[in-house]
Formats: sequence, C-alpha cells, structure tokens
Amino acid sequence: MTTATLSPGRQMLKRARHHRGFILSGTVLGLIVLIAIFAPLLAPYDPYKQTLVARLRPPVWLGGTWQYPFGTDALGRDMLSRLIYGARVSLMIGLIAAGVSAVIGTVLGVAAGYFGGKVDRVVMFLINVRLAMPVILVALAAVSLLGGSVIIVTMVMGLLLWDRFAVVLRAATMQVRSMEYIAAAEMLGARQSRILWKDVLPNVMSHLIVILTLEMAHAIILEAGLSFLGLGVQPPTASWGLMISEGKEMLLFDSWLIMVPGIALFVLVFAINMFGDAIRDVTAPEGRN
Amino acid sequence: MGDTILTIRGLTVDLPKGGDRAHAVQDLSLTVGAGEIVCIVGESGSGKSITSFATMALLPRALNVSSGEILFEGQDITKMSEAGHAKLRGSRMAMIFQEPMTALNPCYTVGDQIEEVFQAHTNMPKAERKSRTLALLEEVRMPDPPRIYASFPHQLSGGQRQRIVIAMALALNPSLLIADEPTTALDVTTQAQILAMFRTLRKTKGAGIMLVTHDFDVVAEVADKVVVMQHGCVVEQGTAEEVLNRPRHAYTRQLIDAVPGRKADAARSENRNPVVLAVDGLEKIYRVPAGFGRPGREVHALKPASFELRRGETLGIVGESGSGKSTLVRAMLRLIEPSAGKIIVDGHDIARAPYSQLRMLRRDIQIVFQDPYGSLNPRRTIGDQLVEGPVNFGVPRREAMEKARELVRIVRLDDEVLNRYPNQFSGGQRQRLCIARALMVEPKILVADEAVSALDVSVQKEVLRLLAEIRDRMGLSMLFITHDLRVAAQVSDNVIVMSKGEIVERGAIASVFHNPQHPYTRQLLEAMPGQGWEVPDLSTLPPADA
Amino acid sequence: DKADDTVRVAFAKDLDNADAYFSSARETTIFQFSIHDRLVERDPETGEWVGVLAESVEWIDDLTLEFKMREGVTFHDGKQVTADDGVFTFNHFSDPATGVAMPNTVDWIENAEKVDEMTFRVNLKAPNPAALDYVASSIPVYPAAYYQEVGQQGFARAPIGTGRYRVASIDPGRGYTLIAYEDYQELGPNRKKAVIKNVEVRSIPDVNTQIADLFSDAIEFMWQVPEDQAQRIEGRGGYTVVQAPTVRFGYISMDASGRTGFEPFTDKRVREAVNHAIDRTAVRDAFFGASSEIINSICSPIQFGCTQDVTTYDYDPEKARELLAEAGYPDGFSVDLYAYRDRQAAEAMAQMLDEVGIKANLTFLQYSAIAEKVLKNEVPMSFMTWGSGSIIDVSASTSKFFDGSDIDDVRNPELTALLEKGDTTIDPAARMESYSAALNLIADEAYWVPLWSYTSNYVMSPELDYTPTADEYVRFYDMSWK
Amino acid sequence: MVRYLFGRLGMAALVALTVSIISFALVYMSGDPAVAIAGEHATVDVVAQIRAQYGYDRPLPVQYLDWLASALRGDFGISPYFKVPVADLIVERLQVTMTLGLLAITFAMLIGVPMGVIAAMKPNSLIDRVALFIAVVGQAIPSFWFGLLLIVFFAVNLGWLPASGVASWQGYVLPTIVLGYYATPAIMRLTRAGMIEVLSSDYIRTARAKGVAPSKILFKHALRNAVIPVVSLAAVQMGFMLGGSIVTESVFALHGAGYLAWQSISRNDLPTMQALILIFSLFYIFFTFLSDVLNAWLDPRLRG
Ligand SMILES: Nc1ncnc2c1ncn2[C@@H]1O[C@H](COP(=O)(O)OP(=O)(O)OP(=O)(O)O)[C@@H](O)[C@H]1O
Ligand SMILES: Nc1ncnc2c1ncn2[C@@H]1O[C@H](COP(=O)(O)OP(=O)(O)OP(=O)(O)O)[C@@H](O)[C@H]1O
Ligand SMILES: [Mg+2]
Ligand SMILES: [Mg+2]
Repeated sequence: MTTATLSPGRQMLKRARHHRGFILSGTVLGLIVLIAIFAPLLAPYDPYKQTLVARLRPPVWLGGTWQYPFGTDALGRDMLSRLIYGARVSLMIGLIAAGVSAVIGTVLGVAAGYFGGKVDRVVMFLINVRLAMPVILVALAAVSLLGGSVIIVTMVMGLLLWDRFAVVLRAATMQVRSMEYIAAAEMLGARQSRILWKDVLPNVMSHLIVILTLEMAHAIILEAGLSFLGLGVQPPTASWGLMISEGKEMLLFDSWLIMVPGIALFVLVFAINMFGDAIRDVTAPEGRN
Repeated sequence: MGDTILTIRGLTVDLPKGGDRAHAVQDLSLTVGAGEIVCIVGESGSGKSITSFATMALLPRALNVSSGEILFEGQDITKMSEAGHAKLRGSRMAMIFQEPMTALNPCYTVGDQIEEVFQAHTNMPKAERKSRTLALLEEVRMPDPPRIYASFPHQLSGGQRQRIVIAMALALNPSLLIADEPTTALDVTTQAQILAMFRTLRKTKGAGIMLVTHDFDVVAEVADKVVVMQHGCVVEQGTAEEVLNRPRHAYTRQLIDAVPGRKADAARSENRNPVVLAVDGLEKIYRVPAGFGRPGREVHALKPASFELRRGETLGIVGESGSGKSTLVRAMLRLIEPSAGKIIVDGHDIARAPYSQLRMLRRDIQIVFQDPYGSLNPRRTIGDQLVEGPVNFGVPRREAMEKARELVRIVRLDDEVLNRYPNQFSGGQRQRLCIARALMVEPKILVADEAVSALDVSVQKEVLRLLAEIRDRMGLSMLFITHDLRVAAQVSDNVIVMSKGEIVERGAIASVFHNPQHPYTRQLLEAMPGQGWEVPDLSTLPPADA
Repeated sequence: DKADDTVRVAFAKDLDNADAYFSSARETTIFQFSIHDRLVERDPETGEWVGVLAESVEWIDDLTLEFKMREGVTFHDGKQVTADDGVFTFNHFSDPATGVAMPNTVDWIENAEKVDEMTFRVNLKAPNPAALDYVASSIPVYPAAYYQEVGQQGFARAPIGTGRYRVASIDPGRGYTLIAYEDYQELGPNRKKAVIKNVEVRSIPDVNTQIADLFSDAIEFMWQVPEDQAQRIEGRGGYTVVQAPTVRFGYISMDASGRTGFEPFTDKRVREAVNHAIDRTAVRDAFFGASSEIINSICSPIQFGCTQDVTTYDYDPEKARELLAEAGYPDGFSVDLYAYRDRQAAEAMAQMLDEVGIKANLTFLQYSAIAEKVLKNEVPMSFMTWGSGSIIDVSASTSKFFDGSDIDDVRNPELTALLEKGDTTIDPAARMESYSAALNLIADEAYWVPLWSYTSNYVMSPELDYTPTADEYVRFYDMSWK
Repeated sequence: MVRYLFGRLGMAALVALTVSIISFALVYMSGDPAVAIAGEHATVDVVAQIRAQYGYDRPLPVQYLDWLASALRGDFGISPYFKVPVADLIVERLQVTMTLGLLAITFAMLIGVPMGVIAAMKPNSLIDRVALFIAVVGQAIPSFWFGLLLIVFFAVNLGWLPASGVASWQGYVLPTIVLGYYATPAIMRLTRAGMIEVLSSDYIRTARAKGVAPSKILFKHALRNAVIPVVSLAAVQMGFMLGGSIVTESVFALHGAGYLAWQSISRNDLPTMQALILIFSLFYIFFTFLSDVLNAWLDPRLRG
C-alpha cells in the first residue's frame, strides 16, 4: 500500500485530470488568457480606431456582415477587437487587484494565525474595520478623488479586497500552527521565518489559491460595477465592464452592445469561480462543501 | 443465558469502489443472547463499527448491505423500512458511541435531549417525561439531576456526557445495547465506572450488549463472549475465557501477544550516571483572556514540578487526560512559555535562554509527538524534513542526507523513502520517521509524548521495542509520557504520576506499581480493567490456526 | 395619464434646491416657472416685453425700471401680491451677503424701492440691455412675509408662488408633484390656467430606465433623449418625438493666454491646427442629428449679436499637421482634454486630435469639478457646452468667457473691451457692431473651437400634446391631452 | 452572555471610531473641501470666507473632534449640493435603502437556506449539482447587467412590473431580486456546507439512534446548528448590500441612500459622503452585533 500511493503533487495532478470542472474551466480560462496575450495578432482592427460612418453596425447573427462579426459600437469601433483587447484589461485588473489583496491579506492572516495574541487581536480589529467600510462606496470615493486610471482602480481594489484572504488564512494558519510538525520544526532549530516559509505557507497555499480565484472574479465584477457607475477605468481603454457601461445607453435597442461584453464577462467570471472550486476539490478534497 | 436477541448471519457490507478492500464486512455471523455481553475486538479498520452500524441500520450512505440478514427479535433489520427502523431505535435497540464530546447536540439541554426518546416512542405527558428523565439521571449516577437536566452539553465533562448518552440508551429498557468503543476517549477511572454500569445493566435488565473495543483488558473485564475480527472477517469467536487464554487463531494470538505485560521488567539496575536534565519548580499558568465568552480566568495547568533525568535513564510520566503531562513537556522545551521554574541542560537554563541560544540548546533535547499524521509536514519530502535539523545547525545538506540515510535504516525503513511524502506511509512508519528525525541532531534526551497511543497494539509494540533499542544503543535518556500504565511499566526505569497538574508520586517503576503510596495512584491502578487476567504465555499453546 | 389627468414626467436629474435663487440647474428653473409667474415675458413673435405678474414694465431711464403689479393676483397661500414682495425680492437677492447661486443674474441691480402699493422701481448699477431677460428667467417674485418667516430652508421645503401650479409635495432627490392652482386668475394675454391638473415629476437618472418606463406606460414625458435613442423610439412608432433647437452650443476651449502654464496654445498656429483637425460635421452627424447646426462663433446662432459671418476653418488634417510643424511641434504634443458630457463625441474628437499628432488625454469629470479646475488654472483644454441660462443674447455667452476675469482663457483686453461695450450699450445696432467685431477677433485668432448648437429631443406618449420651446424650459402648463 | 456581548460591543465601538477617522480622513485627502463647497463661480475670497465659516482653517484633529461631536448629536452639517442638513437627507433616503436591504436579505435567506438544505441532503446528487451551478452562475453575473436584463424582460417586454421607482410595492420586486441574488450563492453554499457537516456529525447520529423522526432531525437538530454561521454571514452580507445598493438603486432609479452616496461622490458633496460612509459602517457594525446576539441565543456555548 505504501509504495502504491502517490506523492501529493502527483495525486493532485491525477485528481485534476479526472475533474471535469477543472478541465472545462481551465480550458476556458486558458483560452481567454491566450486571447489576451495574443490580442494584437488576433484582433482584426485597432480597438481604438473609430469609424464614425460605421456606427452601431449589428453583429452577424443580427443581420450584420462578417466585416464586423460582433458589430461596432457607438463610435464605430469594432466590437470583436475591443472584446479581445478588453480581455487583457479585465484579466490584468483582476489578477493584479487580487494579487495585491493576496499579499496584504496573507501577511495579515498568517501573522495573526501564527503569532496569535496581540498580533491576532490587532489583525482581527483591522479586518473588522475593513469589513465595516462599504467597499463600493469607498472605492467610488477613492477613484473619484484620485482619478480613474487603470492603475488607480486596480490598486484601490487591491487595497480593499484583502479581508477574505486574511480571515481564511488566519483560520488556516491557526490550524497549521497547532500541528505538531510546526513544533517539531521549532525543536529542530528552524527560525520562524523558515517555519513560515517552509511549513506554514505551503500548507495554506491551497486556501490562498482558492481565495485568489474568488477575489479575482470579485475584482473583475467590481471593476465592471465601478465602470458602470462611471468611476472605473476611463475610456477609451476597453475593459469589459466599461464596454457594458458604454453599451448600456443603447440597452433597449441595440442590446448586443451589452450582451456581447456581458456574456464575455460572465463566462470569464464563471470560469474563474469554477476553477477556484475545482482547485479546492483537487488540492484539498477533504475540504469540499 | 436466556434467549437470543440478535442473530447476524452471513452479513456482507460492500465498500465503495476505490476503498482499501472490497467489503467492509464479509460473511459475518454472530449472536447476542439476553443478558450477555459480546465483545467485538480487532485492529482499527477491521469492520467493528460497520457491523454495529449495520445492526442499527445507521450505515453511512456510501455503504450497503449486499447480503446476509440481521435478525433482531425475529425481524430482519435489513428488510425494514426507515420508519420501522426509527421505531426500533431508541426503544428496543440502543447505541452508545465512542466520542462523548460530540455525541450531544450543543444547542439543547441534555434533559431535552433525553426526553426526546420518550417523545419519539411514547405519548407520555410532559411532566411524566421529565420525572422519568430525572430518574434516569439518577440511575446513571449523575450528581444533582435537576441541575444536570437543565445543563447544556458543553457544561459537562466527557464522562458525564457519556453517561447522558447511556441514559438515553437505557431510557426505554432496550433489549439490545450496542456500544462502539464507549470508553476509549475516557480516562481509566471513568472507564471503570462505565464498565461497571454495563455489568449492572446486564444483571438487572437482562439486556444483550454488543461491545466494540480494541482493548483486551476491557474484554477481560466484562465479556461473556468474544468475536475477533480482521479485515472485515471474523477469525475467531468463543467464550471470553477461551479466547483470552487459549486463542487459536494466529491473528488473535498476535493481538494478545502485543498487549504489554503488566509486570515491570524488574531487572534494570539503579542508574548512577550524571544528571543530563534537571527541572526545578517548572510551572505553567494559562491565562484565558476575558471578554469572548467567559470571564477571564487562570488555569493552573502545571503546578511547580521538579525532577531529574540521568543519562541512560527512562523516566515515565503517567496520569490521566488533562493532568498536565503535555503541558509539562511543552513548557520544558519552551514550546510554550513556562510561567516559572528552571530547566537545566548542560549547565544552561532553557527557561531563561534568549531565543538565539535556545535554538542551540534544543539540539540536545528532541521530541516525538503523539499524532503520527500531524507531526510530519504533508508538503515536504521525508528527506527534506529529516535534514531540517542538521541543516539548521549548519551541517552541509549532502552530509545531512548521508546521515538521514543511515538513520532511516536504523528505524528499519528503506533509504528510498527519503524522496517520498508523508501521505505514503502508515501510522507506524510515520512514527518511526519521527523518531529518526528527532535523532538526526544527535540529542542527549528524547521526549516521547504519547508517542505510541495512536497506534494499534501490534504496531505499538514494535515501536516500543525500537525505542528501547535505540535508547540503549545511543545512550539516550528518555522521558516517556503516556496514560497507559501498562506501557509505562514496560519501558520505564522510574515513573512520575501526575494528577491535576501536580506530581503526586514518583519512584522506581516497580515500587510505585506494587506499592502505591498516594491515594490517586492507588485509584488509578485499581481502575485498570482486566485485573483478573494475565496475558497468557502463548508459546505454551498448540500451533495456531491459519 | 389622461384618465386621472396627471402627466408623469421623467427627469434625469433631481431638483437640487426648490429655492430657485440657490440653484443654477435647469430642473430648478423649470420648477420655478411652474410655481412662479414671471414678472414679464418676451412675446415670441414681436420680441416685445409683456407683463405676466406685472401689469406693465417701463424703462424710466437707462438705469431705472418700473414695474406695476397686477391687482387680484394671489400667492398660493391666498395673500395678495403687492409691490412690497417685489421690493423685498430684488433687494434681498441682489445683496451679495445672500449669496445666490448665479450672482451674474442679479449683480446689475443697485436696489429696489417702493413707489406705491402696487408699483416699485429697480435701480441699475449700469446700463444693462439684458436686464429684463434676467428678470424674466431668473428673478421670480417671492412672498416677502412668508419667506422672512420660514427662512431660506423652510422655503425650500415648502415653496409658494403665484404660478399656475402649486406644490403638492417635494420628495427631495426623488421628485415632486404639482397641482394646478385653483385660484389662478387669467388676467392679461399671458396668464392662462394650466390645462393638466396634476404633474408628477420623478427623477430617473438612467435613460434606459426612462425609456423602459415610457414603454410600460409609467411616464408620459421625457426629454434630453440622446439622438440615437430618440431615433429608435421614433422608429418604433406611436410616440411623439420632437427635436427642438436650444440655446446650448458646444465648444473646445484652449488656454491661449498660457495661464495654466501650458505653452502650445499660446501660439496661434497651434490653435488653428486644432480648428482644422476637428471634423465637426462628422461628429455632429454621428451623434447629434442633422438638425443641430454647425456654428462658427462662440455663441448660439439664436442669440442676439451672434454673427456667424466670421473666419472659418475647414476640416483639413494635413494642414493641421503642417501648422503644428511650423509652430515647432512636428511630433505634436500631449494635452489633458477635460469634458463632462457627450462622451462619445468627446472621444471622437480626441481621436481626431490624435490623428494630427495632438495626444489628447480625455478626462471626464463632473461639471462642477471642471469649473473648479478652471478656476485653479488647471485646464489647458476642454470640451464644454454652454446654455446661457437660456438667455438669447450674446451677453450671456461670449461675454462670460472673455471678460478678463480669472476664468478668461484669452485675456485679450481689446476683446474684453469690445464685449463689455456690447454688454452695456442699449442701442441694438451699436451692440451688434461691437459683438461682431469681438466675434471676428475670436475667429481670426482661432482662440477656441466653435462646434455646434444642440437640439433637444422630447419624447411624449401618444396622448400628450406639447410644443417644446427653444429655451429648453419645459412648461408643464402648456401641456394638454390630445 | 452579557459579558460576551459587552466584549463584542467594545470591539464594535472601537471599529466605529476607527471608521469615523477613516471617513473623515478620506475627505481631506481630496484637497480643500472649501473649494468644493464654494462651487463653480467662486472667487478666492469666497473660498476663504467659506473656509472660515465652516471652520476648515482649524487644525485637523480639532476639526475631527468637532465633526465627531456633532455627528454624535446627529448633526452632519449642511450638504453643499442640496443645501439642506445632511442628516435630514439621509434619514429620508435610508427608508428606501433599509427596506430594500431587509427585503433582499430575506429573499436571499428564503432562497439560499432551503436550497442549501436540499443540496446538503443529497450531496453530489443532481439537485446538489444544479444548486451549486446556480450558485456559481449567480456569482458571475454583474448585478447591473442582471438588473438591466430584468427590466427589459419584466418591465418592457412583459409589462408586469415597474421599471423604476417604488411608488407601489411592485417597485421593490425587481430591485430585491437583483440585490438579493448576489448574497444568495454565499448563503446557499454556507448552509449546504454547514448542513453536510452537521448531518454527518455525531449528535445527528445520536438523534437517529434515538429513533427521532427524520424531519425533526433535520429541522430541530441539524438546521439550528447549521444556520449559526449563516446568521453571521447574513449580517456581513447585509452590510455589503447597503453598499451594493448603490448600483441597484441607480439601475432602478430608487432614491435611497445608495443613490445618494453616488450622487454625493460625483458631486463632491463631501459632508454627505462622509456621513454616508460612517452610517453604512455603523449599520454593518450594528448588524454584525445583532447577529452576535442572535447567535448567542441560538448557540448556548456562546452564552458562557
Ligand atoms: N463511510 C465510509 N465510506 C467508505 N469506507 C468506509 C466508511 N466507513 C468505514 N469505511 C471503511 O470500512 C472499513 C471498516 O471500518 P470500521 O469503521 O468498521 O473499522 P473499525 O473496526 O471500527 O476501526 P476503528 O477501531 O478504527 O474504529 C475500513 O476499511 C474503513 O476504511
Ligand atoms: N492553551 C490553553 N489554555 C488554557 N488551558 C489549557 C491550554 N492548554 C491546556 N490547558 C489545560 O491545561 C490542563 C493540562 O493539559 P495537558 O494538555 O497538559 O494535559 P495532558 O495530561 O497532556 O492530557 P492528555 O492526556 O489529554 O494529553 C488541562 O486542564 C487543559 O484543559
Ligand atoms: Mg470504529
Ligand atoms: Mg497530552
């Protein structure tokens, strides 16, 4: 029995290969990432190129031509090209915002869980303060005060979405902290930094990744919401959220303007969420539910 | 012995695909008569619990009875509807589970939860239910029944909770009582009381009892009949007297052989070596902060404790759960900050050492923990974890690896294991790896905190032997913490008895065990089950069955 | 709807303050017109001033106006209107200490004095040909006694006037309802009772929601509908879509004086280049519809004095690039372009600038935020629009931009003088001449870029009858059922 | 119990105080509030006058304490945009937002909890998978998009419900769904997870062994335990909803506090913005405290 079992990494791989959700969402995500990376090669037009005489052309399935497969927007820009470039912006915003949050939340959560006592109380307090502040409101206020560049929007969200990381990693670290291998490492003379790096972090990693995906989805949706309220990424930069916001003017008449980016956004967020669930199943099947 | 209450014939329970084996229980047959205690023994995973769940029709969803019948008072349980089961459960047949801490719903008072039995099976008026419940509490010898009645589970101790569960089981005088390791989580004194209760029950109510256990002492204490299981099959059954003293099957013999002898190995001479560890007035007070939940309070988990350990000596520390054994060890190693006291190793005081120096001092003193699963980091290879110590103390990695290979061989594993991860090992193997890891830094003292409690008896025996061997070979001193007096007796030279955070008695193992001075020690020894049974000398028996 | 004689109206913005003196918003003026009578109104045909609340008005001299109030007109609380109310109104709100929202509407007033029970005079600080325009648009007569009793905030909560409608309720931020004033006296040609009994105004910020409400018969009237949507609604049939001209026009400002520290626009060639770079017709056609007019001067063609006969710059990106190169910017430059509305047009123009080498970083802000930045010399270039408070006189538009004050981008004393002369002369021909000179100067120097005049789209349910006016004020009392 | 709640109360007060400092600071980060209040046509003198009038020329800590002291009395100053006391504005608008928030959380609980329970009763069954799928879908739809789709479908195409406003109760239906659906997946998942854990717990087994009827096991024994964390989550979600109502209110033209917040932000109405951030936080704090009380009632272990 002992030799038959696989190492944790291989086990994960094996579970991943048999996990339908993982494969499906991974494929979709991979595709979107590829599209984002190779946007310049894939986009038929410059996404910023306006053709005022070709405004609001419908997509092919609504009687348009293959010249603009997804139609054009109110400025006569090719929707498909904007969609392709928009994948870049939306993905980047999601990734970086979630990344920044992850760093903050992980540091706080792990510190609280590992050191306990006063550190823990301070972190709990910070988490409470953070939770008490209405995210959208504060994000809106901050963006309106600081301006709506991609960097600012991303950073503001990064500074606001760390609470779940902190909460989950705190709990996970506490659990790991009480494990005897931590005490064993202490006994073997490992420094705390080494213990945190070698023993704590790898064992809370799966939680971290799962939350990372959730928060990435959250950030993308939040950015879309800010854009919708007019305080997200500023045009002409094409994020999918902004495209919906731009298209909402014509919602009742040319609804593809919001359907196309809306569905893209939905697929992306759906895939990320599903991927997160799948990662949890794959890395920590016992933690399912 | 009266009528047969339960007859199980050819019971097979399938495991879901991908399990350890095809059947959890295979072709099992047994009977329980009125007023009879039938013990089911066997190693972990042998199918004991599954058998009892199947009888109660409480099998987990994933498992199914694929063949066989379970006749209870003439009816076949396996062919009954869920409603039929519900009607029997609690009234005609009842069950007690292993884990008293979680067996009760935390949201309701225990009175309420006992009354539920009456509510489910009778239409007694409320007042009568209450008086019957109070009477039951009395019967299971709870102090102050009205108070207990209104208590929530978290306000009771484990033993008390287990008695509540027993009260529930007895509420309607069932004819069959199934108890799945009802005392494993309890300390010996409570265990003794509960076992006594079973015996009374058999006598006064004439109920048949099916008792699942892996402890042969318990079997010896109460059983009329014994059923031995291995890998889901019954390998031997018979009267208690037969099975305990003249086991026929090889597996039964292996189990019995692994039970540590009650007598200490008297022969070890008095140790005059120099003192390697001196603990003086070590004390630990936990401050539970106020605010969240309860008022702030102090737990005096360890009252000032002093002792010495000489080179080559094995000092056993025994005491029931919560007596402060782990606290003592952890404070001694400064895994928790001691509140007061000195710990002198090599002339240095660990209690006062600054953190940088502490790292160096810990070299001399290493520990093996109780939980073989929790003490290895699942995300690092064995090799990486073994070289951790030497590398931290400045030994080059290559050299450390060399040493790891050697130690792995000493604990009788193949050096190929260094590239594997902990999940690829069984509990016993892991425990050996933990021992190897502790030895990597060449300590002078090895602390084993319940290092074998989580292991099956046969594995336990192997690890104990290995420890003793290494101790002798390397000239180690050992602190051996356990709640199992038999184990303590087997490995220690001297012993310390702890109760409520205090050392109540100490001395050479033989004198403490044969001539206990402190009332607590006496109580502890008396509570040990199976007093009347000595492990038979198996070598005198005829050759075993296959 | 018709059945309960209630017209339900959707506004994108809410009523920020029911006290008209403390708001510059158009929504407030519409509200004001509904519950207050104007003192005088200009007859749309003859251009003559006719009394509404006043029986008559008369210029005593260049510096004195005399109003004679009508007998028998009552405020909504039943009290008679007298000269006292007029005197109080003019004196109180022209006092700088009161701090009205648009000081320019009252800062020409020296004071007011009572002549007799029903007559009062207003003294001007200087001759002001547009004085009566301000009186008509922005100076409703308030009930003196009531106002002093309840104070500014009390009045804003429960305003009363002499108008065709009285306030039934105000739900701050949400809207308000009006009921026709039962005791409204039809005296004189311009005093007609309201036709529709109830008016329900709701603020619905999102135009789609408005349209959805229109389609589900929850509202009967909406306005300021973007061109694209208006066309689609019209295409759907059944609804009345009216495109009415407005006084509003669009322009691009440039900091020709260098007050923001931004160099390039101080060079005339650069400003010309900008003028050549923008294809106004294309943008107009795409976003505003053909009935909106391309303008050549920084004023509305409807306005008195706004000549269009000035130097023009046609769309010629090649020439723009040449001019830029000549001015020493062969590779162009980068500039912050501020804007607050018509995002798509703004983006289109930003792209056009980009094509000639001017990288315009479009920054969208609220109007007030841009105004604040203008004041702080932080806006080198902006795409703005101006509604002149619906006053159809150049003194309300061009003169406001180049008055030599803190916000003047040009700071050309000659230009300021010309405009000031036009503002303070009474003789129309002489005024015309000064304004023409000023507008020619602006065009020759290519200070700013005049863009187009705006039209406004009104959409009505099939049963509602209303003819919109060019001044972009919705008059509920002119509405009726078909 | 009292002590437990006191502990929570202390924490809540500290959090509230910190949030008040943050919301105060946020506004001062934006630059000179006097310029913002003075508005479009102000000259330098006017700004200076306003600065003195509002006391913006005093040291920041003094201003903060002064603001806090008035805020405690319910006085948040005058809104420079609406020219009326901020407190009046907010009180008026809060009704809509609170109604909407309560409806939405009720909606989310009424959908999420039963769905979670059903899914937990048969883990990995078809029902469970469908419920999980719905949950993931729910998390992936931006609420404004969803709102717009609902308007098109129910208000325009079918004409069943009003597209905007809350003139009648029907006006609350679509906003409640839009605001509530966002919290539903989380509640559903947590209920499901809790139920699965509770259903496999020892005390449920004990109850079954006692012969208690299955429905009683589910509702008396399992649900109460499983719902304890859900209550806390609901409180947190309620706090989010008040913030999330910004989007919903602007889609459905509900003039509640959320929309007011957006207005005040886009119009630089600083006192209103400040007050709203603080009030939303206080609501969050209040709701979490309420959930603590509720949990203490549900779970005797917390009563100490
Ligand atoms: N819910 C389950 N799903 C799948 N396999 C199970 C389940 N419960 C038990 N098993 C398997 O059935 C076998 C018998 O388990 P059982 O619990 O009866 O052992 P046991 O003798 O009671 O052991 P222990 O002494 O550890 O309690 C084991 O191999 C176990 O892995
Ligand atoms: N962190 C803590 N805070 C408060 N009390 C504690 C803490 N850790 C342990 N205790 C208490 O200290 C006492 C001694 O605990 P300890 O773990 O040393 O017992 P033990 O003898 O090792 O028991 P076991 O046999 O169960 O391991 C117990 O009553 C326990 O409840
Ligand atoms: Mg078992
Ligand atoms: Mg212990």
